[in-house]
Amino acid sequence: MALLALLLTATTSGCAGALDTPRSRGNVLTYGIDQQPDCLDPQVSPLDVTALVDRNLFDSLVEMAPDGHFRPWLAERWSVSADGRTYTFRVRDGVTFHDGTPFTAHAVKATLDHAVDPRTKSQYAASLISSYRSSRVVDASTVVVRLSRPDSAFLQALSTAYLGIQSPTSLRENTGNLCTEPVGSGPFRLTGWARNRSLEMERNPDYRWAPPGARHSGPAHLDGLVVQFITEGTARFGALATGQVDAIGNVPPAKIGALKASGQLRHLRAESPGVPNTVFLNTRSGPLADERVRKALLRSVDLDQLVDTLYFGRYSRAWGALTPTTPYYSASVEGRAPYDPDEAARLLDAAGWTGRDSRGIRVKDGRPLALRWPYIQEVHGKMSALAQGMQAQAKQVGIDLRWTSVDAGAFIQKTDSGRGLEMFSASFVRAEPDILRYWFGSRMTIANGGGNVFHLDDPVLDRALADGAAASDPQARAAAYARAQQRLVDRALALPTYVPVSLVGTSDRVHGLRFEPNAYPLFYDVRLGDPR
Amino acid sequence: MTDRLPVPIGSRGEGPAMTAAKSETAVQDAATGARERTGAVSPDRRAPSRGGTRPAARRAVPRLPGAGTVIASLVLAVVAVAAVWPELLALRAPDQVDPVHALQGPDGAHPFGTDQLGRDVFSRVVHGARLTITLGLGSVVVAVVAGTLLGLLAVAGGRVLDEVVMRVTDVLMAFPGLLLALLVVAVLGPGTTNAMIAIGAASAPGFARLVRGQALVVRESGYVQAAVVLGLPRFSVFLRHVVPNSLPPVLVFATVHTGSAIIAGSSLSFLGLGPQAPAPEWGAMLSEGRDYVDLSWGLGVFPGLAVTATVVAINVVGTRLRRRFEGRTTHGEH
Amino acid sequence: MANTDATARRRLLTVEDLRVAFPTRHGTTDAVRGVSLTVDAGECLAVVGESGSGKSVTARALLGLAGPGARVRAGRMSLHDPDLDLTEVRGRGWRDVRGRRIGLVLQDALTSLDPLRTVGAEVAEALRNHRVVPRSRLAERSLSLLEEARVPEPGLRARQYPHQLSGGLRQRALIATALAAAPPLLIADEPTTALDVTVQARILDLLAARKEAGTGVLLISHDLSVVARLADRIAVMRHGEIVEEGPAARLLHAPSHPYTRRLLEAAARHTGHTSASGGRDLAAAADEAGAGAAERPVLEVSGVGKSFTGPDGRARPAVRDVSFTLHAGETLGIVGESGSGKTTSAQLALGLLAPDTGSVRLLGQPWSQRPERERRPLRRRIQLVQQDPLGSFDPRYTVERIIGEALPPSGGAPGRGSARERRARLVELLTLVGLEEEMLDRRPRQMSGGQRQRVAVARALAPGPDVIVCDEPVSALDVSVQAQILDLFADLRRRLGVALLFISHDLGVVHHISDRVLVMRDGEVVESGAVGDVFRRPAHPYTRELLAALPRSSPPPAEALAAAGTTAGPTAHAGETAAPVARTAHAVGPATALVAPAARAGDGPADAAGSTADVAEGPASAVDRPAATP
Amino acid sequence: MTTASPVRWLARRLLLAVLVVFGSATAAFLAMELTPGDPVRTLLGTTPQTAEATERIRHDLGFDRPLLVRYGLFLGRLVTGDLGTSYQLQEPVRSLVTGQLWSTVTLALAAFTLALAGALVLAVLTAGGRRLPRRIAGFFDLLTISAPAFWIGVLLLTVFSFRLRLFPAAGGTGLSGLVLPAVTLALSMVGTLSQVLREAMERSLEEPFALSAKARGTGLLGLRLRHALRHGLIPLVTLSGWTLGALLSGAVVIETVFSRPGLGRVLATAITSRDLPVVTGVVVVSAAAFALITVAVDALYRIIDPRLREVGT
Repeated sequence: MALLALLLTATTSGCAGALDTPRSRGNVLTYGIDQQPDCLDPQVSPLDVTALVDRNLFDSLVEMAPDGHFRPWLAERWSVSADGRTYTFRVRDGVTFHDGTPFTAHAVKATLDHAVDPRTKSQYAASLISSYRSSRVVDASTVVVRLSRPDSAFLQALSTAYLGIQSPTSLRENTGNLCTEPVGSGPFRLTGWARNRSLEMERNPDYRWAPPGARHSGPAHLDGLVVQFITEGTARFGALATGQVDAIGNVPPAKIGALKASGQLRHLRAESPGVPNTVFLNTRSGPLADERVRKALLRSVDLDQLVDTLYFGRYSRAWGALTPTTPYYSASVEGRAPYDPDEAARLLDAAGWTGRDSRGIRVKDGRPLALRWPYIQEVHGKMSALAQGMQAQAKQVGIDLRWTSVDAGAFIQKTDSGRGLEMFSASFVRAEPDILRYWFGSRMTIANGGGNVFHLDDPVLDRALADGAAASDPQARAAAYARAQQRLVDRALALPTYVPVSLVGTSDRVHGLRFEPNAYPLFYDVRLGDPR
Repeated sequence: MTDRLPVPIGSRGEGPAMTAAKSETAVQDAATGARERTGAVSPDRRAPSRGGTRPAARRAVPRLPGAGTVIASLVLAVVAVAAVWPELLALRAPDQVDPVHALQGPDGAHPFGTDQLGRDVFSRVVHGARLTITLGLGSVVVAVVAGTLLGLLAVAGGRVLDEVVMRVTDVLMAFPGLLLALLVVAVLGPGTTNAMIAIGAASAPGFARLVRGQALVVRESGYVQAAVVLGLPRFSVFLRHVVPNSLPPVLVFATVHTGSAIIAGSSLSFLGLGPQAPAPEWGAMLSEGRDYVDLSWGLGVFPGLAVTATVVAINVVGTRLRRRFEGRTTHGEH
Repeated sequence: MANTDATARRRLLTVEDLRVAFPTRHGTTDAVRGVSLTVDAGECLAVVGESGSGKSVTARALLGLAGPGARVRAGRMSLHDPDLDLTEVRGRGWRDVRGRRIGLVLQDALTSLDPLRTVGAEVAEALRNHRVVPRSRLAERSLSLLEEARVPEPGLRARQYPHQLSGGLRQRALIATALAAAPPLLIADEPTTALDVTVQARILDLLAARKEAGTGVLLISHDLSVVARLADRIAVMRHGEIVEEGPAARLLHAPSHPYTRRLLEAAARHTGHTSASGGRDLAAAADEAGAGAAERPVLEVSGVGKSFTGPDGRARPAVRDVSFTLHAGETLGIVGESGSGKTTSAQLALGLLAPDTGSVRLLGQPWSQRPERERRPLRRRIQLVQQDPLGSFDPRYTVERIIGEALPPSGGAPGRGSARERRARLVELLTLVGLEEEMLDRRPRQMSGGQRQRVAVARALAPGPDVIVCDEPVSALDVSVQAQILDLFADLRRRLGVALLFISHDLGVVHHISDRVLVMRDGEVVESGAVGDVFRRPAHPYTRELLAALPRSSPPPAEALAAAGTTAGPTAHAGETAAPVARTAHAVGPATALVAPAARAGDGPADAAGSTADVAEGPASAVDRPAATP
Repeated sequence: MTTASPVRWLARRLLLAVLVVFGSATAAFLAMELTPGDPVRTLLGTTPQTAEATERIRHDLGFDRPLLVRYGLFLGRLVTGDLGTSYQLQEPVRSLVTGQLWSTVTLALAAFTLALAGALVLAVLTAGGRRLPRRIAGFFDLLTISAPAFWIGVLLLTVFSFRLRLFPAAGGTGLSGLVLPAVTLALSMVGTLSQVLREAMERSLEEPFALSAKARGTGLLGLRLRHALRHGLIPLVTLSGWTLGALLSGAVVIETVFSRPGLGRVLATAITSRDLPVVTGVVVVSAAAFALITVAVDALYRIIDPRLREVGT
């Protein structure tokens, strides 16, 4: 649900600014994206786009490899205590921030303390390191971080851009302007940000500390990077097609056909890790408290067909509560709750929803089988077609899905209280299975800062998630998370819909674009060249 | 929403003399056609004489409703049928999903093509008539009722209340209509009823001024004076003469205004603040369909065409009504 | 008047068998049906007729301005020297005729001059259109034109806007624009109608001067008394045809057509020459009716004053220290020009306005100083007849409801019996004002002007008042209808003994009906007394001026003219300048295409004749007369 | 015949403008207060926050004070020209608004200029003229009045940008990016402007002064330009002021369709995310602009209509 929060702010946008004609842009890449950051302080903002931008401005202590293990970056090496509560990092020498401040252990402590300081009003980073207790600088190159509990997701958290290391000088002296004047040590530095229009970065010529996963070392190939905000998918694609921009994120699936048809355009695709687009179900009260109704709901919608049609075959349907690219994804959940309207009808009959009203909606004890599914236009509007498809199909078996737009305030009021709704949708990008605990752990209620809106309390699931988080052995973790994922499907605790995909379209001048583990594009290795 | 005004289209009547009398306090009135008298009443008024001998005033009066009016009436008739009894025209249910046949161009089975979920655009357009019309008419009703009450209150309530009401409408009219509607939707939440209230609230101040101006004119009229001379109580004069005679122009204006209200309504829907999916409101359809226009052109053309045709028809009929009304009552005034 | 040798005159215009038709909802209507006329240089031909007679259409057809859709045909319609066949002129060709060959002056220069342009610009436009003078000399020439039109301080006036000038000056400026390109023929369409009488006289003098200078004048008017001052020949139009034409003197003294006679009779009232049947009878009647009660004052107005606050925040006195007493059965006339405070006085008397100073007593009881709540029971004793009958009725009401509202509430349960009684009372009232019972179902718009004013009188009579205030009750009516309504008032006074406070700008009308008269100017009473005394031996110079300005068939006494010259300069007072001069002294409805079938001339008894004539006038008014909202 | 003191007139108008601005700000403030939901929770989303942290933020933002106190503080800041800091974007509202203003003003002025030029040409060429051109122009007016702006936008975008690729699909600071949105917006206004202008001109052409002018030989074009146009300008100026004022925050639809930045979209977003300072900031700015435009309109009236320059009865 943090993503919700994220998305809430994501829509102040616009676009504008074909700053120049394509020809005169030189060795600068222009990237069109639908969101714009609210605040570039990585420890404040929860937005995807902030991570995308900040990845170019900030470096992290560690890098996550595609296979899920961690490699040194600003931290040369690290050790974990036996109880899993103490991490000791040895940091790299010779790194300087954009403001000239040298990178030392102090910067690590300053950044982590900044993240959890209430005054920061962190909307995400603090929750990533909720186990963080304190840091102690041993010497300029050694910092000891203490956690309140063992946290196998801690390194993954540190690897994200949200915990990119900031210049301690800037943190100290720049209070109040951190959002607009971020100072990191990344391959690019910020030169301008015209809100609703574009954001400009130039190459950091001193950059020599690229992570091991990079294809080259030294400064970035590009002279600069411009991120343009173009909300409308069609317009964004148009901008790419007409050469206004060199690359765009979130290519509208409907445009993939056109993109492929054009000889000069390429597209790259990466499935996002984390929790797929999922409908969370009210297991505590209302019709969905009955497991049979939940199972019937899962079987009443033909997601294979809907997702295929609506996303033009670019997205796959989701079967479980984690996406396939998430570490410790278990393929065992696939195909477990297929479209089966007959079975759905049987389940509903068994649950006592046998009556029908004039619209064909099932009735029990005089009450229709209506499931309230509030959404925020700005956040969920893009899945409206899918929701309407699900709505139409669920209606066939007599379920009334009330997909209703509400404003953010009302939505949060409902999700805060867990009342007045049976369903809501969310997805969550994070390459870490522990994210399941955020949504389903019995202690992770809203009051406790989690996303367990409906106070789900399933001991079996809890244990599996706890085991996964505590285990350091990959196989033990895999087993624990597989149990958790199966449990979610078996009890129909959520309705996963589709796997979000990072669809990037580029012109044929763009070479070397790749994705980091969270499926955000990386620009450090990108080269603008002749069409190939 | 509309970038257009919730203001009378081609509002009548700002003869120069009227503007002169109005002076600067009532800028918006010029837009609403409301007329009010400020300053002292010239004590010696006589009936108007201009136009006394003016053959130019004699215009060729069309004998029959023109072709335009006939076509407009036909369009309105079709829209009315669609609104009242959509099943008569529609080919299938508006929310019948058929993903296999998604985004097909217009053909025999789907005269307007299908949308991204394979729903029949034609049937959705037909079913959308009721929503769009309800939204438009409903908001006009809200505006007329609220505006009339407010305007009459201003006239009946004495100097202080009048001043208060007028300054409030000043403030409200300083809000662009859209801004006001957005604020109202923000308070009430999106939805058909709320969108109706929002648009109605946005245009209510205009109606209030119109009613007030009209009531002030009526209050100065000879028949009100005659009633006072007969010793009728103030309030009864107000109810018997001022109120009923202030309303006809308001109703005529309401007809003309309905067109822009419909546009405003579908614009709100376009922004996702009107009727909720899967309701086939025309603006909402266009909003949902615009990403697919290049794949199924019917999706981008027909809902917009439906709005335009309906509003054109309403404007044609409304203008004709207005002309008839003005020809009957105010022609030759001044 | 003009005494040039008739044979030596140059012919300017010949029109033969002019016909103008307009398309209407029900086919076409002939507005002009075979009119023939000629105008010579230095001659004035007056075309006289009531509204809808087709006189204006005739004039405008000569300029190709008969209106959109008008079908103009003529046996012959030519200008002479050089000859120009007007039936052959098309499109742009008219532009050389208009202003250059024929000038046009319309009524009410406030609306006939563009209110957003300076007077100078309007004059210059005519010069520019016809390239009369080079551009560089436009301003200079405009000034001299204004000067020729006797506009004082032309330099200042040229820079001013129409609303900044007084009515008379505006009309002069308008004449200047019409004469700018020196057209040999000038058409003046009701050129003085909107003006106060004193100003009227001066405008007519100006036109007379042009005529002397050789311009041919085609004067269009509804008012024979105006025409008499200027015309060499008069053509009387009715229903699109000329019913009588001849030298002015002959026509005015020995009219052959009955319609002309009727018009003359009406005009006589204006000039103050009481016609045979008018005032004397009335006076006698008043004596009879009022003999017993004459001593009892029904209305006492003592020293009232009233000011209005202007938009600039300053108070403007509308009425200052006005006192008068009205006795039962008596008629008191209040006369004055626009802005003189007549109407304010009436409103004060009615208790519609509260006086700032002084007091009003009604039937011996305090009236003005009471709260409205206490006044209400007494209100029925003083009633009102307004100028604009249409505007004085709720447009939604039928006559039955209009008068019914004025009937005293029937005591007891409103059962069938009482409903029948009320109906009977309504019929009685209608009969009293000379209307038939079937009128009860009509709505205001379905009646003619005369009928409406009768209904208004019936309504005023319904509560059984002691006083009726008549505020310009005939000003909005055609002259022949005016006569009928005035006769009705006289009749009612005789039969009911009700006291009348009769307000008019028209001296003739006041003279005709009043016992005593009050002359007002600038909010003050300048003279009062018995009507005969005041009219015969005016004491105040202003009264003399008013009387002198009355158009008459013979030149006014020299001393009266002199008096006028000294008192009424072009410097207008605030009141006169600002009030958009919408004088409708004799407002004539828009020239109408729907001319009614010929009404019988009013030979019969006044009541019967009145109603037939009114009905005849009906359709025209119903269609064209605007619902004038105040 | 007194001439009104322009100073007094201006003072009065400005006072009214200030009143309108404060009224608008109050209305916005109240509207946001009336909106259901806890603004602090909305602000934080469901980001994990301890109760103390939430309360601390509540305190920082002043939401723990009574409504009246907050209103007082709000007005106090407003008087000093401080529009506050956006809750969501953590950026001063003033810089946020000024950042958006340019784009909005450019679009509004471009569209308005186009619409005005179009309306003037249409009306002057057809008012009181021949039947056929009048009919065609009238139908054009009707069509542009009746077609929703979002539809025009979608159609223009599809045809000119996606199909013909004549103009960029996504806004732009350059002229080419301005063309389509400005044309769309202009099309949505031109009909109303031209209709009002033509009707007013035709009304004035029926006035006696027009007859007088014809009678002195003035041609139709001269009549339109010298006489009728001036009279038509009075309602046109009113309407223009209104339109221009509404454009400042009213172009949301166009901004949405064309992905343009602008005050309208900032506002729409701020409303849904309950970013009170931004909402009130934009409302205040647009109300102020509106009020100033109103003053300008009044001033224009006085230039056009000499009768308004005086207050003699």
